[in-house]
Amino acid sequence: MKTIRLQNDPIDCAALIAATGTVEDGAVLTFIGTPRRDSAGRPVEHLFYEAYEEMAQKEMDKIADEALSSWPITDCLIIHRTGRVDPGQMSILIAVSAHHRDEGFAALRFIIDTVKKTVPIWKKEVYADGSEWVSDRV
Amino acid sequence: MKTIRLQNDPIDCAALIAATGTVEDGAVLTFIGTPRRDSAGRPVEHLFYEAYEEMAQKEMDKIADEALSSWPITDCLIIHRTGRVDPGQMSILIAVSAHHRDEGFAALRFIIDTVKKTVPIWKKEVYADGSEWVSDRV
Amino acid sequence: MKITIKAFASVKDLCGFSEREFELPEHATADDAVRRVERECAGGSAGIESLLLAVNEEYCRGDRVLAENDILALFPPVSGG
Amino acid sequence: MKITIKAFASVKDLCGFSEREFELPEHATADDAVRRVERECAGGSAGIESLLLAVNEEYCRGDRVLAENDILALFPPVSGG
Repeated sequence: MKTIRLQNDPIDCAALIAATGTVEDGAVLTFIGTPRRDSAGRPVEHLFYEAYEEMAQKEMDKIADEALSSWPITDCLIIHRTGRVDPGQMSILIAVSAHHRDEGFAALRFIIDTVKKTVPIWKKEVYADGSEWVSDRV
Repeated sequence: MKTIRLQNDPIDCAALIAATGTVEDGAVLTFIGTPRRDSAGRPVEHLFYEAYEEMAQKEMDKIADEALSSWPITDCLIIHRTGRVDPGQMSILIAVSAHHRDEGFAALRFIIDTVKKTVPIWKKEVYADGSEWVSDRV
Repeated sequence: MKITIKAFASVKDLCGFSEREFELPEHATADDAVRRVERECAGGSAGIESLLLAVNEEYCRGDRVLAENDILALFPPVSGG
Repeated sequence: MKITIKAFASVKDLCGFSEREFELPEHATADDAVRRVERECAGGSAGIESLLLAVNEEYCRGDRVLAENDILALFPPVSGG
């Protein structure tokens, strides 16, 4: 089972996690990305995420399929915000459910690392006096 | 910062995650444990968690302190249910927040592994026709 | 000397108490206390094999020497999470 | 032949368009298209250096031969998450 989505609206973490295979499985692991409040000392007012939507959706689908076929996980969720995201809000939520946590950790790690490498989404930091595309990855 | 708690009431995952260092940090990683619906083919009606409460609280505190001093994480949350827990409910929620996800993954992994080894809490599976203490760990 | 023994989970079921006071000789160890519980409450040693021990809420080994008013906890391997 | 070029993020800012049609010779490659965009829109090659390419929503290399109606996307290294 998988749920893959780009959305403009805030991420409803509780509902999504509750829907992630909690009944069948022993462990749900999640990664939540949140914009930082400052960038090298410069206060960030908000972020703006631009996506190549059709391709981003396809790439996230591929990542989920690869995770589901590489580890015995039963559920995989990837939700990424687009548009304006304020500090304190979530920019991305990834969740996997697995009977055993080893597999859950490995799959979650693969998913977030690969999302940050291949999914065509770009982040712009907006400051009081300008804005800048973020290029160097954590 | 840390929040360590044993509680009888259901875990409000959304509120807890929202309170976990989301404003300052780049990544929040969570582990959610959920009782399985069956145990070697035998349907589990619910679980019952017994804790040596004073000592469990101390051991969870120690684990959080060790995680906070071993990795540059800024927040650490460990909430464990006691008493009756139904399938589909969370038995444990662990969350850490970190500027960088490597550190978050390592700390989260350490915490869940150590909780399962050292915190004096025991799980009893209750079936339609009896119950059994769970001893072998996943 | 007087000590309190607490028992949890399957060990509690086996011993038939969750908390009880025992009178032990000076310098008795945790192992001495366990043997006493096995003899008096658990009908022999079977069943308390992979027992874990804690004194005053800290893990300890069987050779730990007990003191007046210590709280000794006996429990099986933990299974939380 | 006619192809559509899409540009994203900093590359879009540099090129001044998010989507535009271009007329290219048969057998033109993705690299040929990039050089055309650099010349016409970006005032030279500086700035589109670590460019990523995709044709019809799949990553490709610069030597990819384009076909009529292809959609070529030009964008900087991704920074989502």
